[in-house]
Amino acid sequence: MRYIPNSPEERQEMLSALGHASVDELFDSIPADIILREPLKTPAALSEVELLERFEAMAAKNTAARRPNFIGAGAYTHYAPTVIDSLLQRSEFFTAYTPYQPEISQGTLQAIFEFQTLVCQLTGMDVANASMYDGSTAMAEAVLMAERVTRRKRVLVSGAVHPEYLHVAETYVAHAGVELVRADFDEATGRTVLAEGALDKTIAAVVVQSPNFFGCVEDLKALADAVHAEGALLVVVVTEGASFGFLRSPGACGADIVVAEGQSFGVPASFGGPYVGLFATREQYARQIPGRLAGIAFDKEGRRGFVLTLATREQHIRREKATSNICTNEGLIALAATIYMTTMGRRGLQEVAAQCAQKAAYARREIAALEGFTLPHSAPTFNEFVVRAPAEAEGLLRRLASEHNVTGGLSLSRYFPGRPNDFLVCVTETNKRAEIDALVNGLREVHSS
Amino acid sequence: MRYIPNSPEERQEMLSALGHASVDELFDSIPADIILREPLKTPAALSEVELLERFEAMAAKNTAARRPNFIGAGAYTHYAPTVIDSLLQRSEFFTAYTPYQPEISQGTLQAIFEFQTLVCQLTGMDVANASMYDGSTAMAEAVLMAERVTRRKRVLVSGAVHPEYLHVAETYVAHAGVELVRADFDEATGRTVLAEGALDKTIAAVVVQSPNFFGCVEDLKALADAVHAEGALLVVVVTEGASFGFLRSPGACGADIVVAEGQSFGVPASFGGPYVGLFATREQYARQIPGRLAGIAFDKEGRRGFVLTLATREQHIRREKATSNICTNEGLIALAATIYMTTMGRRGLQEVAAQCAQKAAYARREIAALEGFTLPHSAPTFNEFVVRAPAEAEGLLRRLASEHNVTGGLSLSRYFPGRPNDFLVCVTETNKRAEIDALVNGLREVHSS
Amino acid sequence: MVLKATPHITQNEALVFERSQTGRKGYMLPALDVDETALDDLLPAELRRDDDLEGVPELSEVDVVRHFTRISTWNYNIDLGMYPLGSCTMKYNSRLNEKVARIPGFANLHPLAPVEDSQGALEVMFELQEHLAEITGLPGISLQPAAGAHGEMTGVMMIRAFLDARDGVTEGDKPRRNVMLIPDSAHGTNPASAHLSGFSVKTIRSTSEGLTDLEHLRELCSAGDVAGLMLTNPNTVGIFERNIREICHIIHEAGGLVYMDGANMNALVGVARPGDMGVDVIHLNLHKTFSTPHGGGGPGSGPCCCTAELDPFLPVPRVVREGDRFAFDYERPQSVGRVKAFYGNFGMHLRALAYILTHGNEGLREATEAAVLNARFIAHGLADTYEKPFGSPPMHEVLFTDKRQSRKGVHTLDIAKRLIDYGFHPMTIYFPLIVQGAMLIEPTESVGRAELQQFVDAMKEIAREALEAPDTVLNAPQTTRIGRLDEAAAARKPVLRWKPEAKTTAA
Amino acid sequence: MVLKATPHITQNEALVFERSQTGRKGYMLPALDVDETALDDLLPAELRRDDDLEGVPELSEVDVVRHFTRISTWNYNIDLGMYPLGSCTMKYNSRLNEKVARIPGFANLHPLAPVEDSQGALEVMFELQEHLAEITGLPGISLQPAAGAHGEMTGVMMIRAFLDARDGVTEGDKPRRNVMLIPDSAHGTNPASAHLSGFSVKTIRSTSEGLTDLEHLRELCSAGDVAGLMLTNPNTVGIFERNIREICHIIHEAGGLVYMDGANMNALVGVARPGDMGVDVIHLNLHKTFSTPHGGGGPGSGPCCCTAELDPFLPVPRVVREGDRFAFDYERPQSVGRVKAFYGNFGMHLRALAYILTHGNEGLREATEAAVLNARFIAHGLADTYEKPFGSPPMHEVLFTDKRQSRKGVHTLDIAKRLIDYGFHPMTIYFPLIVQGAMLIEPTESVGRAELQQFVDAMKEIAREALEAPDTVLNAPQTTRIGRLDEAAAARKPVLRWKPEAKTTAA
Ligand SMILES: Cc1ncc(COP(=O)(O)O)c(C=O)c1O
Ligand SMILES: Cc1ncc(COP(=O)(O)O)c(C=O)c1O
Repeated sequence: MRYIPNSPEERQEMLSALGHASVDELFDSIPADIILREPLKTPAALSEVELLERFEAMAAKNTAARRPNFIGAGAYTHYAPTVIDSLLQRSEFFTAYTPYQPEISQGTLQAIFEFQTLVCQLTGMDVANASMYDGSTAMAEAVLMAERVTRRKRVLVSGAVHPEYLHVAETYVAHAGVELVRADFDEATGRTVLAEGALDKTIAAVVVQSPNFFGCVEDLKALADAVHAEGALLVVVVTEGASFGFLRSPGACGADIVVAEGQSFGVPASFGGPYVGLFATREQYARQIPGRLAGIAFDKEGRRGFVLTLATREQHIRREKATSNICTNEGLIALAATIYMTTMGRRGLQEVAAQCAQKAAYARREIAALEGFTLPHSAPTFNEFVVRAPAEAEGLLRRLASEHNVTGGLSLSRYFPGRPNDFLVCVTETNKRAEIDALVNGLREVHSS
Repeated sequence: MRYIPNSPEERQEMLSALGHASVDELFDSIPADIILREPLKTPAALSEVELLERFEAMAAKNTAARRPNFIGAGAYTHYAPTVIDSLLQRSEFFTAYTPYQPEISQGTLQAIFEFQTLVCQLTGMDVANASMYDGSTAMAEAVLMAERVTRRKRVLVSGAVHPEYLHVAETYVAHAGVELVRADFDEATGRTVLAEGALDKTIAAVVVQSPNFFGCVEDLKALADAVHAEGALLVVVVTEGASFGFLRSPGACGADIVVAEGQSFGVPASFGGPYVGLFATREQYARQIPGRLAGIAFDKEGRRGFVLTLATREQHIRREKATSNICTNEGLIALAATIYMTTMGRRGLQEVAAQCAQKAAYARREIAALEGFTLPHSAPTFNEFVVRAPAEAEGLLRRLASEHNVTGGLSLSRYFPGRPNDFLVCVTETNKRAEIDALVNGLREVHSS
Repeated sequence: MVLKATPHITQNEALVFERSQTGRKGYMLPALDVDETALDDLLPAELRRDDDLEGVPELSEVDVVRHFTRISTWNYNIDLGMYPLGSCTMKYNSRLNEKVARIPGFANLHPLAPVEDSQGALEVMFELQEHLAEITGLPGISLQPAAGAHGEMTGVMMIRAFLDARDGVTEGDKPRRNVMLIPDSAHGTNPASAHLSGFSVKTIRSTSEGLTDLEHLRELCSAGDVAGLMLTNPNTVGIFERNIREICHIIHEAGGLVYMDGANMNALVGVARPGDMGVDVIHLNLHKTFSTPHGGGGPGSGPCCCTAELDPFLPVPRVVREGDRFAFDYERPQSVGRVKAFYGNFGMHLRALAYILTHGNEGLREATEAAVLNARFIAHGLADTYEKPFGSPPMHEVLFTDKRQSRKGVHTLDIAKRLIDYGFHPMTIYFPLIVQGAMLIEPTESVGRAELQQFVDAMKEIAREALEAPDTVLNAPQTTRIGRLDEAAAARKPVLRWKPEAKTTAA
Repeated sequence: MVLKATPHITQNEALVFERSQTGRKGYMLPALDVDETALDDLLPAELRRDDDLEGVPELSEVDVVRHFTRISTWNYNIDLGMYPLGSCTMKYNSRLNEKVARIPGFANLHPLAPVEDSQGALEVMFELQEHLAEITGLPGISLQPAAGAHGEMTGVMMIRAFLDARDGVTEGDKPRRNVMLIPDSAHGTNPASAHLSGFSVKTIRSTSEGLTDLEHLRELCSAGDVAGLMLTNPNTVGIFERNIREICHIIHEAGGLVYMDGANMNALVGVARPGDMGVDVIHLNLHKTFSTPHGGGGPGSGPCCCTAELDPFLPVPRVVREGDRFAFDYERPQSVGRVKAFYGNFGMHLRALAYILTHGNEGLREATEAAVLNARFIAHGLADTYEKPFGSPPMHEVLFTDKRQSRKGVHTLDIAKRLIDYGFHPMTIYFPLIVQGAMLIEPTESVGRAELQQFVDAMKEIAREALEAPDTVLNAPQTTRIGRLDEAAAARKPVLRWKPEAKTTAA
């Protein structure tokens, strides 16, 4: 096997030097009755050529990957500058372990520190961690943290958070003694509403997504005021990181914990992962944060460096009392996001966001002008919006794909059986006007034929 | 412009600090009448997205790049292990300059030294240089070197060397006072023959290619004996590096200078370049070698390192008396070849060569069995051979491409108008049996329809 | 002794924020190609960002490339050599797998694209599931968990769900069987995951041989509240739990299930299968055993593999084959639910499948053999020099302690730091917690004989220094651009982000 | 002064041959899928290799990756920072261009594939030609030369061919005009190329201002045998030849042609065009001005650009447009012939075109301005510290000498080596030859203000050390894994390849 340095002959020599007659003796401590006597029934080895051909053949079946795409809903198509992947592929980054030995891991550590800072800047918060698995698990962790901070057991979750995020949170809290209560959703505006009496002193936190799953921008400030009035925390979820360049930051609106999916920052869609969860909060809750944190430290000569710090929150020290069970996180993806944010920079992040908003506004207008199509929600949106079709969205989108070679959006019936005609359209800076026009024309034609 | 660190504002500040009112003052030493007053008429800047789209669109027009290919003739399709390009893309290698400062260039220098050694091992020679532009210019340089070594002015060149190589040599010697004389070619065997009297004491060298342009393996040993008898040098040219794994090395056959194209060693076809010229000779001629040489050196503490050496042969010291005008060579491609030879290694180089020979033998057999097709030359071949078709090869191959999606070979009429029905077929380890069968069937069908 | 490493000039580099200069740009977008909408029509001002992203860096592309290239050179990494972190399986990360993961048909595929237009991706997942099932001997697989700990959480939640389904949820909310047994040698994620899943953790002692104490296990089981056991095998001291069948039997008899932490599967692939040992559910670390890169901390991938009995409880959606097409199955009423949006770290699934197919069945076993052999080589080489707390021959990793050296005031941390001067990444230190001054060494199969010998020589040399020149060891590393950092001070007054006014030099 | 660099532990590594172990394998091929032919039927034994490739290394893939990764870390490179080699234009090598060159439709294209199936490649070459013509103001282009020197040879051969066509080849074989004038400051490739093309070289003196001596030029021209002049502009001391029109006029009047060495075009792109100056033929270094990577010594690409008059003499084949398709034109009877198989370093053409399109016309000029400005910044910063042999303000590079420092025994070489300790790659040293102890500094546009300042500070610090602590400078570098190497000894008894018995340590 070409990845194993020692040749069979060398291994035989080593075995002999250790006094073994055969390689089987290495496994003497495994009881004979559980030793495999036959080779695994996995396939025989493939050469590079054969392997690449096999994967290329499978990839070719993913026809959706070759079409203009208007689905967002938690994974967004943004342009990723070439430098990102080229830097990620430095073995210094991608083949390093968690930076447990700071003297020979400063590259990773400094990058984490930069990531944490950028996350703080974008979210408008004080501290951020080194990453969570993704946005959905970050939200679940935020719910658990809210319980730790407030010692209250009920969490009000907006019905307009990503349904898969909600589903994950339900799994996470199932045995944590936390009850998730659904907050109301106003169909007319497309925004979360806190029904009279929904908020009280038993509520640990209110969780809202903004822009929410239906693309509507929530009035975070108003929510924050209401939530804080009851001593609860406002947890804000962001699935589309590009929105940070255009929307008032959650921190500025009063959020206590901000979690986000960082995939928008130069990370390929890659059929759902690996992505990266962003987790930020206020200074006073720093010691309740889940996951790793990098901080500044100095050596004896006063040289600045970085270390993993506040480890007493973590499982390897605190075991069952840890703030989370997370260990391996999404380091390399956090690095990709860091390089993205750095390359786009202060101006680029705003320009991407502005282009997303502009193009989405254009698409919105054009679609709304189509006969039979309406926009059911009135709240302002960023780059994603719900369209109500005159027929079942599922079928419409299927025809759009096959007849017009466009993935036109996500049928809401996937998550909301009660909304068969609605579909969610996402437009980013990568969608050319010609693509948008093709979508609009496609909708017109598919509907009218 | 995003590749320029200093922003326009910063540059303005720098200008002011230097006492300049405007950037135009930087160019005050250029007479006003030759200063461009208008922007260049090259296009305006493209973003990454737009640029990639443009190049992808142009690449898509290269339909030949997507077909099974049976053309060799100086550029060969071999499998290149993935590690090669991944290592080449380390900025430490590809963005470094010529290693003029050895203390911070040992990576490049050691790799060159390894390249030189590998070239010696494969060619069977004593010393090799750090690379030439390609095989063709290496051959021209060998001709010039033979003149320097022997002080004789006539060089006998086989008519079976690559026609483009010959053309290059003609250009190089046009003003060097060297006369190129064509050696005979035996149509029946496909080998070079030294006609009675062709060799005498005025001949500096005999240049033969093996396998020659028609794929035939020359009898180098016999040639060497004849050449040496007259005190001339035998220059052996190799265009297909894979052959080193199977054929008796030129050095073992008595060659005095061996030049080769190294493209076979993991270098993409890339429409003809960049490739890498290999240049090796005997110890006693080391100081007549053109181009750079790396050698061992030690520091004060006795630590081994590598430096560019014997620089007094080169243009930057010797100016018009240098052994060559070459300065920039093909460093990175030599590195690619080094990584290829190292990864394939002693066993892999032989296995590749054996597979080439086997597959070519299969294809030869199958084609020879086709009605109307013959093999005009009788000498043994490695992985390339001439086929004589029952009709004009050019048209046959064109139909093969359009109707059977196979680039079936190279019509010899491109270089030899007198051979309209002959074409050159090359088979490598990358050609699957199914591709060979498709070629054979295609020839049958195209001919019979 | 050939010196493995030598100091060489390396670039310093400030934080990106410190490099930033107003007006620099590293990007260019195509011009906006639609009619512009007035800002206020896009979004009312009060919802718009109003800080102009102050503080976010402004850099040219060259700045970015130089910044990250420079800081990268401060990292040790697998491509530089042996990375013998015990429990971490730092094996070669193949470039081929990186290429596979970047094939546009995979990288550009949206997770919510229509299933019929994503068949290749589902095929990848399905095929990987099949192979992992064969490798573990456990037929039910979910690729959804994002890392080992996530897989643990998933697995123990499945145990919870299984028990609840079997026993019913008694006494109101509190289920009857609520105790998860975990050896004292276990990784911290085990108790943390058990806790997150609502279990209360009881610790099992290890024997002086470094194995699970069967007597203690029986005693704990007798209480009747045991939901299960989380066991690492080979365990975290690198020894195979040779009583594994017995252990599983005890737990099963007591009405519980056995969770195996599969972090150490690199000792077993192709040699023995957890399913054949009596294990009910396991997670694999694709980022260990199956070589997906650690990436400086992640991403990982922690598939859960289980018996047919537990299969209904796996997370949704499941990837299933329906004739000659693949589909997601959401209709699993007994499922623990979803543990992550979408389907797991698909990019890692691609790499792991490429690993399995490149090795082939024989290569998988060969890797296991080579990994164990390498660990034995080190165990043998250091046997006379360092204290080996347990006698059994190690599997893929070997545990030593600093017992002999600490008499001279040289501790595990010092030995680790000194290894840096010798050109090595240190081993895992102070884990597992059950032995004092633990040094857990896992060479993996990706190291050749010469470098193993260099490691042994370096460790012996350090032992000699500990005796003869302890200060050399105590002051290590001396060859790095930065010395030991004051972690205690860092934790006392944590500075977790850059701020314009941040104090960046020592007081 | 902020320290730019600090030593850090770096891996040592032997030669691949020393790492090799019998039986290791780093490759796998698909199994042979055709019926096997007996060896003797393939090729008679006497033509077959019989040494079993003895000595060629045997390594695993991991060995290969570690070997080359390790040795790579010993190299300075552009991505680490400023690389101020004068005359070399070490600017940022964009990753985007690397991606472009690897698009399979280009990388997999065989040079002899049918032209109708390679139209995209021809389009790339044609478009690049158009842009280079616009940039140089010279309409005839060949992309065939593989590097600068190759372009020089091509260009002067074209002059030869033009003169022969114009004047006839007189006196048997010896053409009449046989003298190529070359300034004493020229790069060594100029005389070497002229010689290769059959010219005899006469050297023109430079004035004390660092410019071509017009009087000497006129004098040399008066002999009537002048075929041409090879001139670098800005010249190799970094100064624009402000009499360029006059110079061209003199040569033209004398019946010769003007060849411009375009190595320094980074000072001119978008600002002034050689064609407008009176130049007849020029080569460009795409690996300088147009940022194709130097790759540790190459590949380069040295297109030749010429006037319409010289166009017929360019190498064949030419890339031409015929309606809406592109073709190769071989029918150029006056052509100098072919200088390379196929069409030049096409991979570099791709990158250069990407450079031109990414910059855009305005960006091209902006780069020139930034490059010159950066050189001025250094010139200004060091004006009081180092001797500047010529007064004129420099263009894109600035020349200093060690005159002041050498009084204390510190020479250019020492200053260069000491710069390494300060984290910089040294400037070009001892070139051009016309000034003693030359230090030619070319920052390029790819360096920011802060690093320029660091360079100035380091140079000043070295000047101070040269006075106060010359040994520090004389013994530099001290921070590298290897010290100054004994190049004289290496040349006396050259060891140019590894052999099994090779002596690998010092005597
Ligand atoms: C024994 C053991 N169990 C569990 C884990 C946790 O795995 P992960 O880091 O992937 O969450 C690790 C890895 O650190 C481990 O070594
Ligand atoms: C002024 C000058 N002329 C010519 C050359 C030769 O160019 P190349 O190295 O590409 O052959 C160089 C580069 O080294 C140079 O600096």
